[in-house]
Amino acid sequence: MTFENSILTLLTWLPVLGAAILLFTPKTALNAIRWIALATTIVVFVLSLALWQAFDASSAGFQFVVNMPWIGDSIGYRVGVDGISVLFVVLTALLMPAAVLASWDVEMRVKEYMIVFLVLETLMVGVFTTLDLAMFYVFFEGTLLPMFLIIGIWGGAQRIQAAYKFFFYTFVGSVLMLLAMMGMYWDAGTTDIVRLLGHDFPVGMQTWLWLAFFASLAVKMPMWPFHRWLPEAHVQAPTAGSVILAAILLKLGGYGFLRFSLPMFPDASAQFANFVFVLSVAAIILTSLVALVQTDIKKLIAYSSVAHMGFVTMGIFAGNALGIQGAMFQMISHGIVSGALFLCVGVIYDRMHTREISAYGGLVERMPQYAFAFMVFTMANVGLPGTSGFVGEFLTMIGVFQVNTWVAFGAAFGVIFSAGYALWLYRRVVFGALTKDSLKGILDLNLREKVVLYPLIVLTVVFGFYPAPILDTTAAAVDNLVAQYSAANGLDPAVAQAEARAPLEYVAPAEGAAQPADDHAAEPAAH
Amino acid sequence: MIIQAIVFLPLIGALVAGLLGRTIGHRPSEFITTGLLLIAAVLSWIVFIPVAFGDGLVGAVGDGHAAVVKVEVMRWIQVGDMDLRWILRVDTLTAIMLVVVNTVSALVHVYSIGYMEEDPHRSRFFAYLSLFTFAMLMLVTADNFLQMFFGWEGVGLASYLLIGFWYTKPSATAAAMKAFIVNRVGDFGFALGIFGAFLVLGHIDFDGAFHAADEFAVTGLPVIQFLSWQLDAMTVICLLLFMGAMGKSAQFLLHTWLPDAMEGPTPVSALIHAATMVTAGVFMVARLSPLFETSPVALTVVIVIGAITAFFAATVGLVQNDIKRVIAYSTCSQLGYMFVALGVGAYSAGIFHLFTHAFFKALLFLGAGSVIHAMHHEQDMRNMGGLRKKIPITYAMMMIGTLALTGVGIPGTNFGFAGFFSKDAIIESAYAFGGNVGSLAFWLLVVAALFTSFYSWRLVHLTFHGSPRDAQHHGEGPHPDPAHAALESHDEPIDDSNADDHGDHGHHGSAYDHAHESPNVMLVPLYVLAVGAVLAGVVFYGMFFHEVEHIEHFFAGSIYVDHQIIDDAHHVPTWVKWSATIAMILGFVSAWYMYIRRPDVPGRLAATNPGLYKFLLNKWYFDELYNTIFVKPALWIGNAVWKGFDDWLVDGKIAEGLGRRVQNVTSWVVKLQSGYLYHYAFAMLIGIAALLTWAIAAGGLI
Amino acid sequence: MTLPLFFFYVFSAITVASAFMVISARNPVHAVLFLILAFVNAAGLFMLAGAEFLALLLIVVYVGAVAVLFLFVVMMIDVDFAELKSGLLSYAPIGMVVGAILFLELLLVAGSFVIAPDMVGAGGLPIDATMDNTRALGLVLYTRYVFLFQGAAAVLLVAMIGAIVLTLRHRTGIKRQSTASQLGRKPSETVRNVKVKSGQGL
Amino acid sequence: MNSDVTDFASLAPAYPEVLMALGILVLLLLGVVINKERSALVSWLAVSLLAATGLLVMLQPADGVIFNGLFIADSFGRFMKVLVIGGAGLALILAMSNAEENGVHKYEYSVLALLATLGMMVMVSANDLMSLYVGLELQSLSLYVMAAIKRDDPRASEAGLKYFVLGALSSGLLLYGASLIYGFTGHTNLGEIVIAIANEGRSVGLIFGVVFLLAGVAFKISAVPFHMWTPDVYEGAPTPVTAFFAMAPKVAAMTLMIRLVMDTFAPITSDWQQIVIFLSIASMVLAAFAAIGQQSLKRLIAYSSIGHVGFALVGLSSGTQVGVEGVAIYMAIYVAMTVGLFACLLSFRTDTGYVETIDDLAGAAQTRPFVAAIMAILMFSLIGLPPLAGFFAKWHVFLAAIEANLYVLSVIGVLASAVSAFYYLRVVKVMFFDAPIKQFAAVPGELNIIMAASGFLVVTYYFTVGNPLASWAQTAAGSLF
Amino acid sequence: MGLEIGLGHYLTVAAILFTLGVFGIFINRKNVIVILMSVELILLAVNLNLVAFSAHLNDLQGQVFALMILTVAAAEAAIGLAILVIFYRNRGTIAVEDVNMMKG
Repeated sequence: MTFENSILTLLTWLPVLGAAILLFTPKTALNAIRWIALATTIVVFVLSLALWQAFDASSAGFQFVVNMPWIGDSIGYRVGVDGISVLFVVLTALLMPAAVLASWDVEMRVKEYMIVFLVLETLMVGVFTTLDLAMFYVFFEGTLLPMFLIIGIWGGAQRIQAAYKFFFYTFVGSVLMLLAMMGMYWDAGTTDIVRLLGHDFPVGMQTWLWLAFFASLAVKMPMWPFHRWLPEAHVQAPTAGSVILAAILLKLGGYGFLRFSLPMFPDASAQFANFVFVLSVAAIILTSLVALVQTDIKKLIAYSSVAHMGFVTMGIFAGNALGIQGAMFQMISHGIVSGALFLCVGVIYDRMHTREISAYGGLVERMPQYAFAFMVFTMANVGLPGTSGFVGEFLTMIGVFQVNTWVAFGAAFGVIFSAGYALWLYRRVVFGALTKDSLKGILDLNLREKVVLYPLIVLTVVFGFYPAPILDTTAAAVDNLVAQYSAANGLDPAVAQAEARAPLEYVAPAEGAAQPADDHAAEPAAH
Repeated sequence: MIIQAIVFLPLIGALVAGLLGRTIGHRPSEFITTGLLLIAAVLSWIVFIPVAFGDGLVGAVGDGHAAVVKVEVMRWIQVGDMDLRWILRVDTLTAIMLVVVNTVSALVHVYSIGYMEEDPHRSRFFAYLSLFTFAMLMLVTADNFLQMFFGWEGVGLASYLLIGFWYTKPSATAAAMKAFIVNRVGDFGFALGIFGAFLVLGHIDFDGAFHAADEFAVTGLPVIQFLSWQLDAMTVICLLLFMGAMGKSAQFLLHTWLPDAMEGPTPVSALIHAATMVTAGVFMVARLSPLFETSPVALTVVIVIGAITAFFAATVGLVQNDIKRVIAYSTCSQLGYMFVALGVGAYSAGIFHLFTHAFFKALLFLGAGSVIHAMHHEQDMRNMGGLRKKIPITYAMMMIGTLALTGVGIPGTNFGFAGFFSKDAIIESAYAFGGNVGSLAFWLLVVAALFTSFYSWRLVHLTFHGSPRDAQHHGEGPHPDPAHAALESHDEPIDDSNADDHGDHGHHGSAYDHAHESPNVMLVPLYVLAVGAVLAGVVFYGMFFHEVEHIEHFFAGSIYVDHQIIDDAHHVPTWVKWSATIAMILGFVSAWYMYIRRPDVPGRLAATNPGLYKFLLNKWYFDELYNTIFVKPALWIGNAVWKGFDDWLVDGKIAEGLGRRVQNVTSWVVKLQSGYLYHYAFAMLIGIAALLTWAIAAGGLI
Repeated sequence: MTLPLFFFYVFSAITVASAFMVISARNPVHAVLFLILAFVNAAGLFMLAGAEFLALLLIVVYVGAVAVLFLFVVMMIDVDFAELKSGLLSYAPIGMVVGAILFLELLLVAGSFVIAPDMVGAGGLPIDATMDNTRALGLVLYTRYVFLFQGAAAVLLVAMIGAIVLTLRHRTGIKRQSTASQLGRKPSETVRNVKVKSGQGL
Repeated sequence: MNSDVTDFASLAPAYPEVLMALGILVLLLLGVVINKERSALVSWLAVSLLAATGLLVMLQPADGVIFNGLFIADSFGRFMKVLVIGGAGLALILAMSNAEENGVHKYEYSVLALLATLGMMVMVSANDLMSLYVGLELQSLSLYVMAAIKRDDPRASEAGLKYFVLGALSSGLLLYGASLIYGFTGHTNLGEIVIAIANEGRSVGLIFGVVFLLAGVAFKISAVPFHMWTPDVYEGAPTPVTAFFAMAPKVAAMTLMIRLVMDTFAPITSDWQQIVIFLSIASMVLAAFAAIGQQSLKRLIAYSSIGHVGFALVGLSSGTQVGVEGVAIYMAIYVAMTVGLFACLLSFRTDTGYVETIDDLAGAAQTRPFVAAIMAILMFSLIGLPPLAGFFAKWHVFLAAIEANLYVLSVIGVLASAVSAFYYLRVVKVMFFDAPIKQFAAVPGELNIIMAASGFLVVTYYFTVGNPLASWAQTAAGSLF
Repeated sequence: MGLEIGLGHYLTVAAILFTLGVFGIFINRKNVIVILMSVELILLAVNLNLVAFSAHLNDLQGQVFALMILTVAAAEAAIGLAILVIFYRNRGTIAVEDVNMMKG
């Protein structure tokens, strides 16, 4: 039992321990329940920071590894984090206290509520820490269960339909992934992700595996047009549920692409990259437009999440360091920003019990601090430079521009549309004259809400100006991934790592004459 | 250290006023922000004076390309080969901009202490102003594309916040949004341009990019696969970047936000929408001049767009009635001039005009603000008139501004207001550029100069001369046309929520009677700017346009200097040199005739040419056009995708449709379970028969 | 045609015909009787195949016990047979088709079944020609197949328990003989010596 | 021709069966003599007997084939016997509370259950078509009676009747198949049959025999299309009896199925594979759809059990050792989940009797949070949602199918499981999302214990039983190869 | 067809009996007793098969098997009739069509 070999196990299972304590807490001791839940999540957060602190960013491999066989030949107990996963652990641990605090006023079945959330935390952390293929699925799919309950029990009026949709969309997709995982097991003879990463899957098989993973990850992401469950789930879920859904659960898809699709099925990834690009751009453009006409605040933000996830998928399948780093950053940033936006919606929903945009207006009059917080997150959502939202969008777009200009061109429209829907929302909710009687008595942020929102504001801004903590952490792992990916696709890794002049040719070739023209023409297509 | 101080003092001010404003109160907020800005302005001059009059930038290292001071603040984005850092870069171009920005900003801060005196959210206002200044400074000190983009968007944000400062006014919040989104359209191009530049040049910092561009002389120009076409890479990049400039500088097609932006408080208009932010596009093109020089096509586009803007905005300015809108269109038009200068290769002339324009346009705006302040937030010139006597100092200042804007001066001598030097330089350069494009630009600019003169004097006449025409005399205005009143409905003066702050000074009373001169805190900035408007041209003419060697020495490699065009510009025919002055005089005379001599003429002209009049009045119907071809379709598509694709097809038909299919299958399957023994036995029999048949058929036993 | 063959045809014809009548007779009593007929003839077929013991067992157990049980139940359940519906079911045609297919497939087996000569007598328990059938069975039943014998006994036990637990009803209000209480009587409890004084009566 | 069982020691492989048989007789006698009101004593003794037998099985003194090849004791059989005995014992415990209301208060019920269990043990250990048949019938006949044991309940007697008629038909099919196989191979001993098949090759007669035989077994595991009795019998029979039906007999029949196809018919794998795949797909798909339309909880469970048999057969379809391992694990987890499920069902009792329809459970999460929570966990587990045990069950069987390249089967299987999620979730939805309408009676203690144990195992499967179960199943499956 | 009684003969008869038995179950809508009798026909067919095989294989196992079947079938008949009786007691009918309280 050293820090090295116990920290991940501790991080993963501590929330369940908290849940177990709650299980034996009398259900009437509401404050005790809340404080226990909060304390648990905070301890986990502190541990996750310790993990990040101890993480060696210069190494591309997995760290804090525990690896032992467990059930039969197939499933093991394997944990470890690398640059790609460690940040998600921290993000999860960061947002859970916020979620608990945001749920402080939940009155109904508080004990069950907190238990479910703590279990959910374990599952989410587990997804990112496990290094066993089967256990990845266990955690990945396991999140369905608490989330189904959260939406279904503590959700809004149409919660049941939303919970069902959430469940079935994700479930149908992921069962196919399960089969693919089994196929991988038989081909590679192990479920150890570390060994799988080093295994070469036959090209023909990759196509099918990739598609099966896509079926699951695309729904989870969610990519257009598999996103229909998301607006509904978000709208109906309680605030904390929306926060977790947007901030963490959507990231499982992106993480899956990074952990499996790209490194393990590089040929298929390259083959399907254009397909992903089309869907990503469709997500960015179409869902942005859809967001533009929403009348429900949460739905609007939900659609904007879909659009932002479009940047992520686009960046990932750009296959170069810029795109993938950008996607990573975009995911972390979106985790903070969209989580915060849903918290913001929760603030006014708690007061007014409606999410209709038309029910608000002129909030800045009575809620200047709220208006400020909402403004920061709106701008981050828009991708304003100086906020964390910008870095990811920029990197993904510049990354994909090197591969396919059409895609970057389409994605850049998102820059315009996101400003459209976000500002319009802000204008209708916060600006204007405070004329509605119902809003006259509305109160500004209370201490608890400030405690939740202000740190997120700080993070949003800090990561906008100084994203290095995140980018440095992921750099080594991403470079390694890119190198593998390019090598598998017969590309010069240097090219994919943004040695950017590759697709160029010159009009008046002084020395360029030696290079045949079609050589260059073929290269962008091969990305 | 001095450079950091220049850039970050405004930020500190913004943070203090913004975050602590409620705690420390309005007055301290105002003093802190204004004080810090004044310090920054003084420091800017300290940086600038050695450049202009001494032996160059203090502490600069010439790295073969430019004499430049770089101060690294911290790392930003390092991914793969891309190494982005926050670096404050100061060279001559930046030094000029620092002076412009900080001076105008400091003056506007001072001015705002008076102008915003009665506003309940003053500390927020000052925070925004300082925030804007910071972002603008980041823009002009950018050392790489992305930092410039940061400043670019930062000023956009500040502009958005300031235009929407009076958030209770729907028109203000709408204008703020419009400004941001239209700018984003430009940024769309800017961003793609940055991506392209990084792809083609391999560097995202300016020096690296310029070096790479230099190498094209050896390798030949690169070709890029952009979208589906093989195009000249530099042209693509420059056009995309220019698109950003068009958005920020309100050039033709992306200009629609600027007039609406006048919804913001007037100091904002002076600072952002006249002197500084809107010139960011000009600055950007000048900064990237080494890149633009590699693409003649892009430069041609710059000329054409600039010339059209100059002309178009001037035409619209002819008929506007809102005092600030007239100046706004004037700004738009002057920005067009600057772009023409850039496009023809006379970058220094463009920057020169930028420099002078900052003074006199800020002066005009602040003067207009003073008028509006005096008139209790009345902005419609038709309701003014005869104010000369009520507010003489403001009148004098406005006169100076107008003289500077219209370019009064004597060609061939050193007598003239600031605008005279810079504008003539541009017009001459355009002529010197020659060819179809040069000629077109030249003539459009000359006509625009005429119009500029006309609307400027119209403004002066309507506002200060003649007799008062405020609310009580409504209907006797120069435009009795009722249709016009209806069309103007969206040009309503500021609504009463702010006017109420004036207590019993209701603006429906006779504003003229209550008009009063502004306090000194507002007038002092006017004096300072007036000095600039008078002298900026004559003092700096040598550095910006007089001699090529002098220019080169002054700019020290911070922009591209085209010897040919400047030489040619100095050797244009005399009629060309006089053309702008003549146009100016014509404009003045016709304005005098129509608004002093025969005030009924404009009304009749409007009545006899209603089509043209409405066309101009409605700004060539750009808003309507955009609304029809962009906004509405976007909303329609959004709705269609939402209701049609998401809800109807995906949800209704596929997801829930699948659910219904499942239900159908279920009810069918359940019916099979009939409860009758013989059905059950029959099912078993069918099963066994099927299995037997399958076994012998598939097993190949028959 | 040899005599055995002749008898085979006779027995099988009657068996099949009676089997057909079993399922098609309207009156269940008739059906039971046809069932008995079928069993008897099947016993004849067994006999032809050399399974004498089984043939007799069939008659003794089946005809003697099972069929009678059927008859008993038919009688006990006093159903108005006229009311019972008859006629073909709506799905009879398709039922016929499926049944016919099944039958044809079974015929296919019957027709194609050939026992390889080397397997004759190579089974698990070759028939000792010197021993009569009953003796041969008896020899293995309690030794080699004692496990089955015990198992079959358990099955019969189940049948017994089952039949009792399902159908035995303790009717209330019926006087029953209680052997134990009869036997458990003690004179001291039941007999009282009374000295009767004369003339007084009880 | 003499028996190879010469003394008591040579019976060693069959000690558990002997103990069982003797115990049954003692209990039967005891039941006859003791007071009617004290039949609970018999129940507890029956449970104890099962426990003792189970223990004996686990400590199995010897493996081997005895009774002249009729009986086999091996690791695989041992694994399955433990499941059978465990399932039977738990079902008997479930029957104890409110036995009278369920009609299972007579001591004969316990005895019949024990006899059925004995039959199942014989099935599990059958190494001969004849012992297979006798064991099967011993079990079946007991079950027929048990189904109808609540004899004054029209539905119970209808259930018994249906079960009996169809069961008899299926026995007929099985026997017909057995006779063909005997005719083809000249043997009834399974070991001899393998050799004969390997020597003689395939023929129509043999394949028909296999089809008939498997159809007969398929009836017992209620695989589609031989499942038709299941919903009706599950619904009609008293709940404790249904619980009994849902666990032990399925395991026993599945064992038989595995032994037949993996051992006896190993030489003709491709032939039986077709059949098993057909049964598997039909079961998974039909159950998934049919269950959606159910209102009655017990019918729902019936269809659910049909579906689960389909999933178990996915593993068997592979025809590999991993597949057998998977099926073994699947059945173990299935038993653990089912017992918990029935305990929950028996815990939902109102003044007017047991709940019957799903809607009766409305709001149970608020009135009976513990039971509802366990039930929800079990529902999620039955869906196959990780990290619950049901997922690992599916993992093992599908893993085997993928290894055998049965992709279409696997895809159909997982999609069917997705459809089936629909009806499981409905139960959760009704309990957790709807408002309560009924008050439930107090829950008997032993049910609480069973539910807690089942829930605990299902939730902590990965940590607790996952590893030992897998290795045990591996050993068990290994003994077949 | 030879002059000897071939295996095919027996198998054919058994097949006919088997088919009739099966038919008796699923084509019958009269009463349940006939169904029980049909089951006996099926078992008879099986026994015939076994006996025939026994004879032609010259192997006694078939007869032992048949013996077991006979025994078990008797028990089965007893149970079946018992169930039938209680069904009748409960419902007052043994018509096959009335055995459908439960369905779906």
